[in-house]
Amino acid sequence: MKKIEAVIKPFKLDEVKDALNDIGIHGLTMTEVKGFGMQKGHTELYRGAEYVVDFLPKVKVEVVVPEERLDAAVEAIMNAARTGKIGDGKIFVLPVEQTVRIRTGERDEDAL
Amino acid sequence: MKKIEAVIKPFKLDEVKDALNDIGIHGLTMTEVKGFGMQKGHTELYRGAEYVVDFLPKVKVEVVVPEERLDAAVEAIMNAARTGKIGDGKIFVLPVEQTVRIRTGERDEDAL
Amino acid sequence: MKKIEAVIKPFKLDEVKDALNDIGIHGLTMTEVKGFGMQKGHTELYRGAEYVVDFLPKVKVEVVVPEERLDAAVEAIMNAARTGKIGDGKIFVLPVEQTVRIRTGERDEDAL
Amino acid sequence: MNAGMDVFFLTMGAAMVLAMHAGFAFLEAGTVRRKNQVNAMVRVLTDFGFSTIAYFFIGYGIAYGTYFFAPVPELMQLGGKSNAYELVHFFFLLTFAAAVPAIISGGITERIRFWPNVLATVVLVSLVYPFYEGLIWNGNHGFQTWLNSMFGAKFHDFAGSVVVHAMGGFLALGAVIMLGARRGRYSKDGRVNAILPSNIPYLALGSWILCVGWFGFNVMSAGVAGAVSGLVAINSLLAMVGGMLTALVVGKNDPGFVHNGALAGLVAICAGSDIVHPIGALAIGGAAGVIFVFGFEIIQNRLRIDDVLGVIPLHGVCGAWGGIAAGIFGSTAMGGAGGVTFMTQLVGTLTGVGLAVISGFAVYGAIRAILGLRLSEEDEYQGADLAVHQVAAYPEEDMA
Amino acid sequence: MNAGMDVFFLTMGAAMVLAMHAGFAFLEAGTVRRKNQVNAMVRVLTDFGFSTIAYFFIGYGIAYGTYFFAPVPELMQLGGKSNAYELVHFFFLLTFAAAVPAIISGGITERIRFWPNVLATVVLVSLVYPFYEGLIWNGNHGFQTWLNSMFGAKFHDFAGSVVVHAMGGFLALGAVIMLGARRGRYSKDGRVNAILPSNIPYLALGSWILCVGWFGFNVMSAGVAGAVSGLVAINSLLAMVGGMLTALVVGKNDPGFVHNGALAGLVAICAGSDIVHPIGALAIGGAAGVIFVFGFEIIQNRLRIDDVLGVIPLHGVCGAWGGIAAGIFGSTAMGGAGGVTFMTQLVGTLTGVGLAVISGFAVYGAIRAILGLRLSEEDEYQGADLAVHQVAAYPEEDMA
Amino acid sequence: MNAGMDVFFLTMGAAMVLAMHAGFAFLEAGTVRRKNQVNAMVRVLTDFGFSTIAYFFIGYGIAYGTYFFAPVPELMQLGGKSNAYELVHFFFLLTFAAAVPAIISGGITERIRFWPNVLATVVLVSLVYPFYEGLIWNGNHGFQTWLNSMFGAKFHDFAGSVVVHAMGGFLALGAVIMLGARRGRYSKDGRVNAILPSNIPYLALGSWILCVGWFGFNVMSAGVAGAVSGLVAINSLLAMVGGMLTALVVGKNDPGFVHNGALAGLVAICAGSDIVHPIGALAIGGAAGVIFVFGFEIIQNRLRIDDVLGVIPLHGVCGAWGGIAAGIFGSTAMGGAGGVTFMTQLVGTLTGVGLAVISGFAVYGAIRAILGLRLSEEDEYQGADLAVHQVAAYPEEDMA
Ligand SMILES: Nc1ncnc2c1ncn2[C@@H]1O[C@H](COP(=O)(O)OP(=O)(O)O)[C@@H](O)[C@H]1O
Ligand SMILES: Nc1ncnc2c1ncn2[C@@H]1O[C@H](COP(=O)(O)OP(=O)(O)O)[C@@H](O)[C@H]1O
Ligand SMILES: Nc1ncnc2c1ncn2[C@@H]1O[C@H](COP(=O)(O)OP(=O)(O)O)[C@@H](O)[C@H]1O
Repeated sequence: MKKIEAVIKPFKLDEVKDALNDIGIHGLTMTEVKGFGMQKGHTELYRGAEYVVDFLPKVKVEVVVPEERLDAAVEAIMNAARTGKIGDGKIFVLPVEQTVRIRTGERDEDAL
Repeated sequence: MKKIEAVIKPFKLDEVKDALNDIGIHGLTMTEVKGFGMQKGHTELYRGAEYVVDFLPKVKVEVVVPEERLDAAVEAIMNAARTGKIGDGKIFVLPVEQTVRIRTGERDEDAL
Repeated sequence: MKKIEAVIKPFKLDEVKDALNDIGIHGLTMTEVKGFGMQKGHTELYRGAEYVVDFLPKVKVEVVVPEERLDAAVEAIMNAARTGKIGDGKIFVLPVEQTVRIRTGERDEDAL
Repeated sequence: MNAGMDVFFLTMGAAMVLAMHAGFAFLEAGTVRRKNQVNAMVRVLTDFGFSTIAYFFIGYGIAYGTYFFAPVPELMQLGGKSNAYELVHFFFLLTFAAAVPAIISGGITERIRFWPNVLATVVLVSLVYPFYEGLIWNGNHGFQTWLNSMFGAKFHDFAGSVVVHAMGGFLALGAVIMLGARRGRYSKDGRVNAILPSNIPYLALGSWILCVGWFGFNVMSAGVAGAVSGLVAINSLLAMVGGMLTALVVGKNDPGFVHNGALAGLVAICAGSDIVHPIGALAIGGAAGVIFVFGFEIIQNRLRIDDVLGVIPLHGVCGAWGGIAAGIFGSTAMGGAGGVTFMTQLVGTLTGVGLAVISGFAVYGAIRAILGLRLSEEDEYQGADLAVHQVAAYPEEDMA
Repeated sequence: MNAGMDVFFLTMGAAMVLAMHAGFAFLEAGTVRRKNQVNAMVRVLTDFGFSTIAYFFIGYGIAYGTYFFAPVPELMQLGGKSNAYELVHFFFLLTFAAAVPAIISGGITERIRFWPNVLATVVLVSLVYPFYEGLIWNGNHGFQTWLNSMFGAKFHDFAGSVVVHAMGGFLALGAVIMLGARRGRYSKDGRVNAILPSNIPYLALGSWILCVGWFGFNVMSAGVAGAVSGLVAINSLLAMVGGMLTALVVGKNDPGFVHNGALAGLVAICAGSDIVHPIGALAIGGAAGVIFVFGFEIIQNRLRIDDVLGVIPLHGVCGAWGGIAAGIFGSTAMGGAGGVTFMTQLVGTLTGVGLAVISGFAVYGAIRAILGLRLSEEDEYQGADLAVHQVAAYPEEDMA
Repeated sequence: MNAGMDVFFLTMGAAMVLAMHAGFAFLEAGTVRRKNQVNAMVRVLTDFGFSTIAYFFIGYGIAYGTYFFAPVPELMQLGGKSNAYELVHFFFLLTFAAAVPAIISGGITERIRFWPNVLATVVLVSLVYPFYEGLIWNGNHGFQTWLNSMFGAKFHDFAGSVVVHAMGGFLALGAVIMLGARRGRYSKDGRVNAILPSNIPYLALGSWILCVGWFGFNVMSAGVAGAVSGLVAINSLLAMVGGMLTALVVGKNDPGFVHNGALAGLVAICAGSDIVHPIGALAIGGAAGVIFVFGFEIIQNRLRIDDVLGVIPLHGVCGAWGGIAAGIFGSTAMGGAGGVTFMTQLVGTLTGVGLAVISGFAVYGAIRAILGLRLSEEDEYQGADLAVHQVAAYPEEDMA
């Protein structure tokens, strides 16, 4: 099994979720994160003092998939999350050694 | 070393923490996340318009353990987090190659 | 490629970011998390009732780096995040099998 | 001594209606998304400021023929009243005039540009509103005399169901349509997408402030303490309660409907609060609560007009209902004080509504043509707080 | 002219006490968990609405024998007073009556069902409260005459330490016990678990609104402007300060205690604010602050009664203390105005407390038996906002 | 009857200024970081409490020679006025006196220790403030007589631009300097680091409450209803608007500047609100808005004085401007009522400013030497809420 971690633009979350659903992946976990990268932050101004906000709101989607669906899932996320503008984010794939469904104790692919 | 990532129901956090403490694991990191899966979200209604909240609040517990404590830790989390109802969550196990304790520079199992 | 996950004290974030920039690493993702470990939480008191806050605010920095920069990055984080007091946090290193830049579809080291 | 008491009386009224503007600010800030809270609050505050300038130098003169350019010793006796009564009278009526842009603000929020909106405020408060205000409350241009001769009574709008609220609410119609819906509100495939409020407690705070201040709005409309009437107070109370409770039931416990339902009742009772029976007031308010809930849903979902806070149903429709209802429940047959006729109330109300609708399209249409009304797509997306004010509502949070 | 001024006077008082209900709403919303904020606010608002209906049609008549069914021309002169004074008098007293469910609300919050609570509100405000109110403030049923003949003075409760606050606070006793503690509050192994407030600034806002409004509650209890007394104002001030400062010290800087301590002082001073010496008021308020802090801890932790906001110690115990204290500090020996006796104050207070305790158990017990009082376990767990209102306090947030 | 009306009049004024203290609390809580919100609110509330004690037992006597130790029957007639007018007069003036620590609070917040601050409050409100207050408003020590003989008029400060605001603002100068900047505010390398406000809506709420309450502050400064003047009301209005609008423009839409700009205008108009022409008031307020924005930036960034809310420019500098401006715009040449001279206003103002600056350094310097003023580095870092009150502003959140 593999874990896909995709850092995306927040307003793309729904499309990513739908794209994954379309290829039969119905479970995922998302976290509100802040990202720093090539995308420029913005400058705010408060009472005459400027300050730079360089961590931008992003959403991290984590989804664990069986090996054979990995490519489809990465593809789906990539297509759904892309706007073509800087800051679209990254997808990382990590190995997963075990999975357990807490409710039933099912393991590995059965647990997904 | 292995990293256990457990996505659980928020009100189970204390029990999971206690269960880990009981088997001698005294460090963990938790994140408020939102999960999407088989568990149904709920419908909210605002001024006559319905909208579906399908991302549900979950807590992600991350704990890195030496290989030999992995099974015990997974077991402990599973027992503490289980309610038997849908949405209890998942446990994922990932390989960890290095660990460092920032304060001392200790490495790997010494750092846990 | 490797993913470094560093759980650090929140007010050290800027220094860690700068230290990584200094060695040419310009992308990272951060998450507000809560940590439990050897560092003591504090006791709050509300209307005569005490309660223990034992999850402390931490920041998790995630940064994926090419293998050859791993040691430098770990070193940089360690130096920037260290105060020498308990609770400075941990660095974990995990293997990453693929990376994709969503905007361009570039893969692996090109995507970083 | 009498004059001192009257100045005291109207100062309290003016302070209470001034406070209502804080209510407008919080009602709006709570209903919009987080990224537009600052802008909502700054616009409501500064609209009040620009309204003051517009009404002081132009508007009040248009309505009442009085200006304030004489030196202080003369101002103290203006209109033959001592203690500078006339000056506080201006203050009191200004807080009404300034309610017009505050009402409209709730419809056009989350996408209006700042300075074009200021321009609209100035035009409305210096010209449009005072024209109708003078027609009704100062007998200008013989309109009231004509109504009286045609339909047997003058148009009765004690505290402004029509003069203030229907005017504001129906001006918002043109404004909202000229402006267009917020991006993402209505999909091309016909779906209506919920854009959710950020903060119900702020909304509730706004509503509470408005409710309390309304007793200044209505009761102090007597102008002088000697003319005050406990009937106005109890009628305002019962209409507020009527609107709140029907909105609770018809609106299925929705906090947005309940808190605005109370306001719907208050909007509707302004016109007849000095003449209807308390039980009539309960009925007027109760009907207003129902009108508001259904009106909101029709306008948003059926007519697809993106009136964010629902100011068209709330102030516009319920205000018009209040103007007409005074002609029904104010009659002696309904236990009221009489002195009104249904036809006058109908014609007077429709005149106000018509004027508001036309002026709304005209003013906002002209400004759109000349300056443009809307934030750019990008500014709307990132939020008016950052786009217009270069700062968010919770700045500390943004620093990682 | 006099009547106009009195109507003005009471309108301001009524508006200030109406505002206090917003204070109750925020005090409660800030003290409960986030998942129950909307419900707290909607309940406080609509309880006020249902109270209005109950008191208008039934309660006021029970207390004072006056009804409002005559046509407007008669209403304007009701009770022989002009300017419809009697109608605003109703409004003023309604805001007191409606405080009773608002007080109770803070005890039963986070788990009470919506409509059974409405029923309780209606019963209490139409029957229970007016019965005692009439006994004390209208001389009904000869109770005051009897007290006077037995103990040498009538029961003195100027602004309702007992009539309103002890009544509300001790009604809450039965309500809270009939309802039971929030799930998780008390563990089987004997531990008391802190359930923490969501928002101290809301709590503080609520407290501030209550403090300011209280000057209407107390000072305008004079009824007419000619009878107003600066002593009431200064005594309210000093008692508020006394309560706040002792709660600061005894409560170890706890913001919940400090902000409620000010209210404890105000609760306690209502009864004797027109007769005690300002330094007596400081002492009464100071004692109330201490009583509140210790009372809160005893009730919550020792007696294990899950009175969420602490309304039993705050309004109940401090209200009773205020009733009795008027008999001590009101005496001329203590520099007061006299005209009170300790025994009358004691007996009058205990009568009120007894009536409240019994009625609380009876009314909430009966409703529990017939309809049930509590939210289901699941609804309580997910929060009253979603369960009752289908929406959370910060809806925008819930959309991922 | 007259006396009753006057008591009513001042009660409303006192309640409105009491409410302003809630405004101070929210303005401060919104401007500080989240970790200091509770402390800000508790300090403002309890400073009011300690001020009450200090002014009741000592301060008022120093200013006016009146004490309140006689038994109630005498108190009811104190100063020969019925209805205990003198007691509510105390209440009204206390709310002014207590504004002094409330003003200072905004400068020293986020790092001041709790009890040393209480001590400063007590010293200032029992001695320093009443000394100057008595000099100006009670003619003590012949200062006014001397001014009159030297410069042809007494010092005119109708509602306290100098007596209250410049006093508070310039007392803060010494306090802030004695205390030192918040850690991290100014880097050694010369950079000024933004420490961002937590919550603009709270800040806006605070500002609104202050604006509304200010009409009590100014209008009720007439003391008795018969002396009230509509001119004061309209001037307060126009100065508020002037300050808000220039701050909008000069401050580039910044919500902090806009909301405080309104206050700057109100600070500046207090002194001359009863004598200047409304257009003069607009000019005075407009200038104050500009002064505030530039003053803020100079003090923070150039002088590197870490006056968190900007109370030195807001209350100090704008208050002094108001004192002087009354001597300019109050003249008959400018359409004003006359009776003032520029020199008197200048000298009177500078006397107040000088006294405040010296006293500020003296009082806070002495307390620093004896007790220490600052939280420990660790306490400041973790926040005053946890350090002083053992609880955070949103306790529910902290429980994971
Ligand atoms: N090396 C990295 N490790 C972890 N996260 C990264 C890394 N580089 C970028 N990110 C995340 O991806 C987001 C987008 O990256 P950015 O460089 O701004 O644009 P792009 O994705 O178009 O290359 C960042 O905000 C950050 O959250
Ligand atoms: N494939 C997945 N990858 C990552 N997280 C998942 C995945 N499937 C489920 N989850 C997480 O687990 C939670 C519970 O899953 P769900 O399917 O609702 O119930 P259950 O755990 O009982 O099978 C989800 O809310 C989500 O956070
Ligand atoms: N085994 C672990 N797995 C995951 N996170 C851990 C683990 N141990 C500690 N942490 C994280 O590191 C933080 C610091 O650990 P702590 O034991 O308090 O101090 P130190 O880092 O000085 O050893 C914790 O708050 C927690 O977030």
